[in-house]
Amino acid sequence: MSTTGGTAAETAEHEEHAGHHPTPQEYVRIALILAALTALEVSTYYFEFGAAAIPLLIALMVIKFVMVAGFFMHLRFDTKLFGRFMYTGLGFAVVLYTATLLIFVVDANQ
Amino acid sequence: MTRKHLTADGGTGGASGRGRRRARRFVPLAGLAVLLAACSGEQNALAPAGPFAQGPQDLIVWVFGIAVVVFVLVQGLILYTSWRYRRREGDDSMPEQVHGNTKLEIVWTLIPAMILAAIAVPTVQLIFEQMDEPEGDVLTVEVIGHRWWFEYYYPDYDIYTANEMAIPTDMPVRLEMTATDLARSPDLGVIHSFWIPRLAGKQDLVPGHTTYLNLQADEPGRYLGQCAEYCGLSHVNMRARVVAMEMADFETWVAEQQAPAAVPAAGTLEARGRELFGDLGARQACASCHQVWEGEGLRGPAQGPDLTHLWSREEFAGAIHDLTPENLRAWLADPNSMKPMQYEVNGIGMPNLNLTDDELDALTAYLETLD
Amino acid sequence: MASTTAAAETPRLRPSKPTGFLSWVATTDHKRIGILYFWTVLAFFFIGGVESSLIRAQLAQAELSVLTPEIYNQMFTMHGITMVFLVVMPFAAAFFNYLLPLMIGARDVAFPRLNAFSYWFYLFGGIFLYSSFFLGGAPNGSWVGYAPLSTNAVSNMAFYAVGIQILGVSSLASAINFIVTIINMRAPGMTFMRMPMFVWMTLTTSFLLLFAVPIIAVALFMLQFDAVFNAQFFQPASGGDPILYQHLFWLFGHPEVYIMILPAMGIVSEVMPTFSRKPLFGYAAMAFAGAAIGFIGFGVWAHHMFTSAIGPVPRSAFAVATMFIAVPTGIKIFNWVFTMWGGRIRFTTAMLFSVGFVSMFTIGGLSGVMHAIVPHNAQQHDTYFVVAHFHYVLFGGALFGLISGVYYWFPKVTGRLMNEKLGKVHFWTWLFGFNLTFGPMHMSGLLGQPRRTAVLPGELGATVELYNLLSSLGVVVLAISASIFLYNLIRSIRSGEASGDDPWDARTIEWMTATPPKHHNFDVIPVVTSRDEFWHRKYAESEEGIPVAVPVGASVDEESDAGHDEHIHMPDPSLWPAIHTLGVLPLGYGLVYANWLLVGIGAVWMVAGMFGWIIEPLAEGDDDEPAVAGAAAH
Amino acid sequence: MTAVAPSTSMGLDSRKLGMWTFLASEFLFFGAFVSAYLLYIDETNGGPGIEIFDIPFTSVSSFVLLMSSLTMVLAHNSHVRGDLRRMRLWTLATAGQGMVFLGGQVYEFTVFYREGLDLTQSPFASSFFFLTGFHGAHVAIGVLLLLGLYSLSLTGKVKVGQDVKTEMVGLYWHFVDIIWVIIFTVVYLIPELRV
Ligand code: HEA
Ligand code: HEA
Ligand code: HEC
Ligand code: CUA
Ligand SMILES: [Cu+2]
Repeated sequence: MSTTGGTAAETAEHEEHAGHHPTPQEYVRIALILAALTALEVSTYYFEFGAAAIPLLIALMVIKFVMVAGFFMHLRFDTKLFGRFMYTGLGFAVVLYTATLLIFVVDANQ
Repeated sequence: MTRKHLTADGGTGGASGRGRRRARRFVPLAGLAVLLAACSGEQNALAPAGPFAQGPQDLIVWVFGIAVVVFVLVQGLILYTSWRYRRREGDDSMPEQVHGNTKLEIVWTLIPAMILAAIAVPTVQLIFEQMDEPEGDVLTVEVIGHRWWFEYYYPDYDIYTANEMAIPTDMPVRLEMTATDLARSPDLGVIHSFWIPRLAGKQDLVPGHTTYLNLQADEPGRYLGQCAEYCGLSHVNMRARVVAMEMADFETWVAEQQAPAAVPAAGTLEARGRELFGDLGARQACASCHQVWEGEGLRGPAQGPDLTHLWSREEFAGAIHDLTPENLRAWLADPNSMKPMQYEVNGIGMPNLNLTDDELDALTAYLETLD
Repeated sequence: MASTTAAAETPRLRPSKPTGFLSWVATTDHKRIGILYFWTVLAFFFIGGVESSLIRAQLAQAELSVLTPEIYNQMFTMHGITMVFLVVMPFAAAFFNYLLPLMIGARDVAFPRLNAFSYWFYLFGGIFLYSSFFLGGAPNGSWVGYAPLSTNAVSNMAFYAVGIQILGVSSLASAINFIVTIINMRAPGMTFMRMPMFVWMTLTTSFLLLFAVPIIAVALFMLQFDAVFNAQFFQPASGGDPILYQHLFWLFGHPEVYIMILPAMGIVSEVMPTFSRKPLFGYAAMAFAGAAIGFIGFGVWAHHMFTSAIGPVPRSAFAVATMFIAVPTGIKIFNWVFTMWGGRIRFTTAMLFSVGFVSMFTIGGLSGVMHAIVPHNAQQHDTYFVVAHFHYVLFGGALFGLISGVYYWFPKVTGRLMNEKLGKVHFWTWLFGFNLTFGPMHMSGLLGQPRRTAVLPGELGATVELYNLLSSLGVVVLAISASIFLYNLIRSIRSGEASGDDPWDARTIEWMTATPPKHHNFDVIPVVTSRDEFWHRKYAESEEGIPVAVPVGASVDEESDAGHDEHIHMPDPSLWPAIHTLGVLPLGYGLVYANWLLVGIGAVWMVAGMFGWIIEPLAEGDDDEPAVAGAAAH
Repeated sequence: MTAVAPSTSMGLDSRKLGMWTFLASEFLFFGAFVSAYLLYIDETNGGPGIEIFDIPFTSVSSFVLLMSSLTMVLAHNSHVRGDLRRMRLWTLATAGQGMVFLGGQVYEFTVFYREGLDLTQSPFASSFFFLTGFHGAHVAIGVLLLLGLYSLSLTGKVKVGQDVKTEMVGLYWHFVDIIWVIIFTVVYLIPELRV
């Protein structure tokens, strides 16, 4: 509750982390990469990618996701616990809902 | 359709034979079940009367045995420990501070796991056995759940009936089930469940899906059942009957049901009833919801129960009332008093058509001719 | 220790009187919030009990007409909703609130105002649900609210959809609060493996809530939009699939049943060691088993749908998964028994209820395993056999555990003991009445009695009728027993024997501090050096591992205890959580009646309340909340 | 873990931990909407289906939302560096982009509505509007938070050194953005391949 004790520890931590945080220039660079990836994504709408399209789109989605989470949300620099929380939630969602949808598919001809 | 002869290990008949033999091996455990079965009504899950009810019964008796053993062990352990280690008057000594025992942990992880594995295997086998389409001669019946009555359609014979399903004995029946067909009813279609405990477990009827259930009766008889999925106001009044009969009787039944309804001679009370059935003036006609097929045109489904051979049935209105002239008259006079429905709010069920005494007499007389 | 109650010294603009109505409305003290939860739960338990009494009256004999079908259907629906969402879950929340900070050596939860918010959401959610009785009838679509039945206007289930949604927000907020509190606010030295088992179970429960509540939220939104705004999620006519609702509901619903049982398991894990005078047997296994139950509990939901439109493959998979939940549960059962083994068991009322829990829960668990035998589940499903199962686990399990906790921690809260003689009468009548009520349901279920039937059909036969009569008689015993409990409770609050700080010779640190605890819990936050910290401060171990009492104060160097703060800084009371939360009522009615004006008023109200909340400093005297981490913000 | 009397046992900021906990649960929230959408993608009940999407238009608004994450992180960066003026600027820029995105969504919904796709048309329509609508609601809340942050920093309620506040809003904002990353691919682009 009391914060008196925390001040020192916290500021120390802040400083320790500060070095790892990207600079604004780096943020812009990351954003440019994101923009390029988005352009690539949208291009699947205009050009024929054939069978590669879906895996490509999913890969791009994952990369964008990880980049935003890692850099903009500081997951790469913050405590691992935060990342673990987020990926647990994500993992639960993916597994449970995939299973649910599979049940519908398996039973489609039942 | 030809009558199928059952051999000890042929087809589904085999399943039943095997089932009975297996049951005998567990006489002591099954004893309890039989005892209970003997002194109860007909809607009884402990008194299987066909292979599709027998299989699950045999399995559960076995599992129940295990449960009893675990129960006795655990409760015994609790009681013994409580007694043995109770603090005695004046005893202020301290027990040894034991924190755990890894060996014990492993034991009581592995033993239950092994027991469960042993239960899991036959369970999974039986799941598939129960759900697979039976081989050989099979009677197909389509079951449609309405709020709050079951409709049956025999696609092989083009027969519609309600509440009571006739089947031949010793032949597997495959039910193809769904809930209300929206094209012909204001009922938006809710989930029901078809359950005749002595013949098979229940299976839900889901609007938009077709579900399947196998059942078979070994002996002729009237098997009681009921909708088992809560479906609103009159869920409890949504009963089901299966009437199993020898193949010959069944064939007669089919022939009778396929025949068109009798048309009463002109000028009689019954004929007046027939007219009213088709035309009630400003009020909604019976025929707008019910079908009495007189041999012309299509024999199609209607919003309410098919009445072509109403009088061949023993019960009506979701099989909650005996089909007697008095009951029927009361029904026509005020359906809601015989069975709570929601015609006014929802359009579900049968409306009160404010029939006069004369009209009631005529209609009842007419309906009685529909055998 | 200079000042223990900073509150008394600082002049404040907001309700600062330590007593009176407003002090309760504005409280952010986790202990007071816990007490608010407790009394609200008792009120709802009474209502839910009356509803079940009416159910049993109607079913006492075949073909009775004590209730019309309309009323009956409302009764069992509201009974289920009340007992699950307004009794068992918040009952657990009452314990979490009161005990969690005390047990981990914190001064409060991480977000005290959010904590108050959770309570108010709970209360208003309950009131909202019950207001439906005066607004055209209560929901009557059962507590599972299957679509499309529940999208039908006559089912009144819009109230259910919105009401449970409100309760869900409350649960989600508490879950976040407790997770953060446990992870972040433990006393120095309180490692995860030194936490009391109750704290472990709180953590597991909170994670279950965290991941389960959003799922039901979606299901309820869909249900409500189908019902009120004509959306087509579950309408078969346009291609919607009712099975989707079942999946979403049970994806939440099954974790939910473990949400209800795990807190009780935590309580039992505290009570048993204390009264056996032994540490919890297999601590690590217990913690692990709890987590495993929670985890596997997410993978068994379709066992409620064995007779639904799902095929043999999922039926098999879920059958196997379901059965194996018995393994971690068994681990718990055996560890409890071996906690008692070799002990010096004192059979206080609290201990009796805990032993009763282990015994009765096992029965319910075994019938649960029988449900998982899919081919026979088709016979058991939606019969009274299932009703028997879940009352054994919920009443014989959850409720026994929670009541055990009431007897155990009552002295901590009030400084008085509950009357043991009355307590024992309560226990034995409770045990007897409970078995009389629900035991026969096993039989009537197997004999074919379906659940949710507004009358007991006569055609089921005389045997079933007899069992039903016994069940109904059981409720009479339960009602008498509950009255004894209530009498004991009130009498003991008024004039119970003084308990002292540590009446049970307990093991965990909540018993180290004053009884009842002061606003700030601990004058000095204890430094924890072992599991069962308090016990180790009281007893040293002889060479044979037998504890020997140590003279007071000798074992622990008091100096080592941390937190010699000059001023203990407690959050001040705040009216904002209650004000903010009030906006949920117009919002809720607006959604039920498709009235956008009300929705707008509610939304604006809540946003405004939120800003008031943010702007108001956590504690007067801070011109703002502290700039650095660790503060109780929010 | 025997702490030297820190205020929190993990040395973490409770507020951030709370936010992450909340975000973890949000995945299950949106996951359910996505599943419903995937289940119902062909249940158009005779009404419009996925062919109604205007990919170029949605791409632009997706891009705007993605870039708002950049301005958001720049706002936080400015705050860390103690530059409240820049922080305010970037915050407003972020809120502005959020509003552009919302405006795009409103426009999109109106167009769809005119073409016969409304909530009550089909399971497809319901699940599409729910998924994107609830995402939109999240964006709207985010905009409110951003504007709140902006005005509180003007009144001195958000100070230099209190960058956790900006970070909290940022976490929420980025989360809403990554959810859209998923939605854009799963709802728009992949199904569109079939048309
Ligand atoms: C506190 C709540 C709670 C708990 C803890 C449980 C625990 C379990 N439940 Fe129960 N259940 C409910 C509440 C709960 N349930 C409710 C409310 C419903 C009905 C919902 C509705 O439809 O309204 C329900 C319904 C329900 C069904 C669906 C029935 C149907 O409608 O057809 C099933 C099916 O598998 C099931 C199974 C189980 C199992 C296997 C467990 C297991 O976790 C039990 C494990 C415990 C033990 C087995 C005992 C101890 C173990 C040992 C001593 C080890 C040795 C044991 C063996 C080797 C077997 N439950
Ligand atoms: C924790 C949960 C819980 C608890 C404790 C109970 C407690 C009881 N339940 Fe429960 N019940 C459910 C959860 C619970 N139930 C659920 C989830 C359902 C399913 C609903 C559905 O199908 O949708 C259900 C359904 C259900 C049914 C099936 C209804 C049906 O299918 O048609 C029945 C029938 O007998 C029943 C009976 C009882 C009884 C007699 C009690 C008794 O034990 C209650 C005893 C309590 C009292 C009698 C309290 C009264 C107190 C006093 C008198 C003291 C005096 C107090 C003051 C003066 C303030 N319940
Ligand atoms: C709006 C539709 C509607 C009209 C008009 C209507 N009925 Fe019905 N009727 C029903 C429905 C629906 C049921 C099934 C009710 C139930 O069992 O839940 C039913 C049931 C019956 C039954 C019982 C059938 C059985 O096997 O259970 C009889 C007999 C019957 N109606 C006769 C009549 C007669 C005679 C009239 C005209 C005077 C009439 N009905 C008018 C809808 C209608
Ligand atoms: Cu049909 Cu219950
Ligand atoms: Cu379950």
